[in-house]
Amino acid sequence: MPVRVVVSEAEIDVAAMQAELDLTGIGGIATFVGVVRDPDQGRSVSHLTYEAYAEMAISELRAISAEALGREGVREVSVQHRTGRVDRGVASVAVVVGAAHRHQALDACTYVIDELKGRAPIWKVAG
Amino acid sequence: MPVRVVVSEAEIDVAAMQAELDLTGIGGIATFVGVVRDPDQGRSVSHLTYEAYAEMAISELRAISAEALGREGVREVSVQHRTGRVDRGVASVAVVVGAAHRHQALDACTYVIDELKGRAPIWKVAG
Amino acid sequence: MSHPVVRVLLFATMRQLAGCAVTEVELPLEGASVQQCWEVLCRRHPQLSSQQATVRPALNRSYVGWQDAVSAGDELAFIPPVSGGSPCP
Amino acid sequence: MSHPVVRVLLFATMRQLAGCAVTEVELPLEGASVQQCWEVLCRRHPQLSSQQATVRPALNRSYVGWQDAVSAGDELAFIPPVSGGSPCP
Repeated sequence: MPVRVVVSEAEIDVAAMQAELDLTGIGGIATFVGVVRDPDQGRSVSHLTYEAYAEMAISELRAISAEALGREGVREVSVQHRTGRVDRGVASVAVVVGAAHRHQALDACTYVIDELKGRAPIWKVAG
Repeated sequence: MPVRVVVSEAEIDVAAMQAELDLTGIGGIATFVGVVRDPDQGRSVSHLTYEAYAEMAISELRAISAEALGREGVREVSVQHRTGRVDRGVASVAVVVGAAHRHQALDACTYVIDELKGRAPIWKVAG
Repeated sequence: MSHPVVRVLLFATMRQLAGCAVTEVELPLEGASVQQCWEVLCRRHPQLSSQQATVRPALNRSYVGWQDAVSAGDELAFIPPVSGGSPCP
Repeated sequence: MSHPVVRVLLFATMRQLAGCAVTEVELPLEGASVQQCWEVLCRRHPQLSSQQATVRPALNRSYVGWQDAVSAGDELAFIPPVSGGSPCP
């Protein structure tokens, strides 16, 4: 199955996401991992808390992944986003894309994380 | 140390490369992994063999990494390339870049893999 | 005859302003617009009305327009500006 | 007095054509150019001469120009088109 989407409180295991790809015909795997940045604009950050409209977030992320799969050479897309408390230095989001060629993988990975940030109903909230 | 470069016969452990980053001030980690593609242009591929001018490849990759570190927001660069026999579906090269923001990480990762392919004295050879 | 009812989900700043995460809105008529549902919601939670310019309506988990029609049993949400992903602008 | 000598490293197609990975080249004079070293090398391995348009010279592990000067004890290489990274064009 070339698309996997998870929105959950569970820790993100990037190596497992990469290992799950079907590598048939794949020459490049691009991965983006977003981590809780500390310090941020000069201030210390202990954690962030994410809230999601989980059912819709999953549905939007599936749509975004399908759009990425429609691009030339793109074969596998896996997206995971955390909800709840995420400590500094820990991954809040990960996108893994497998494609025939390197620019296809890197460009599609950029597309998915950009669209996620624009469309997925997920919020950083106080607490 | 914000730059790590390895050119060796050893298997590439991408998770270890990511885990070694100093995450201070980092919001995004972009990773590119090149794997031996099978099938390739309709033909089955069992493995590729890489030869390197290792000392110069390390020196070029250090220079490329330093150029990437000179870009805004880029904090950490790690590059690893294998030599010798690499089986299909196995990583021959990996680039990991940590930066303050996502596009800085993704763009610098693209820069490093593109320059590596243009300048690093490493070859695919028969055998 | 009872009026048709839709479930309205409120997230993040919308939830905080309204003081609840889920509510029900009784429609003036079957096939009322998203806009009409918003107005009914704002009569009960007037503190939400200033948010209309920034929220995007979603019906049954897909973004829709303000003039789209709502049916009894639908799930409606007014999505405040999203901020998922890594903490980059 | 003996002539100055440089080590020449040959990789990939260059190694295969020359049949050796390392050789030494005796320079006509101290401060001879990379180009002159190439010519000496090609006198010993004529099958290499057709490769000049595709190789890039490297002196002591850095790319240099054909007119750069070479000194005794230098490490010289003629780098055929590289093909590292993933198997993409």
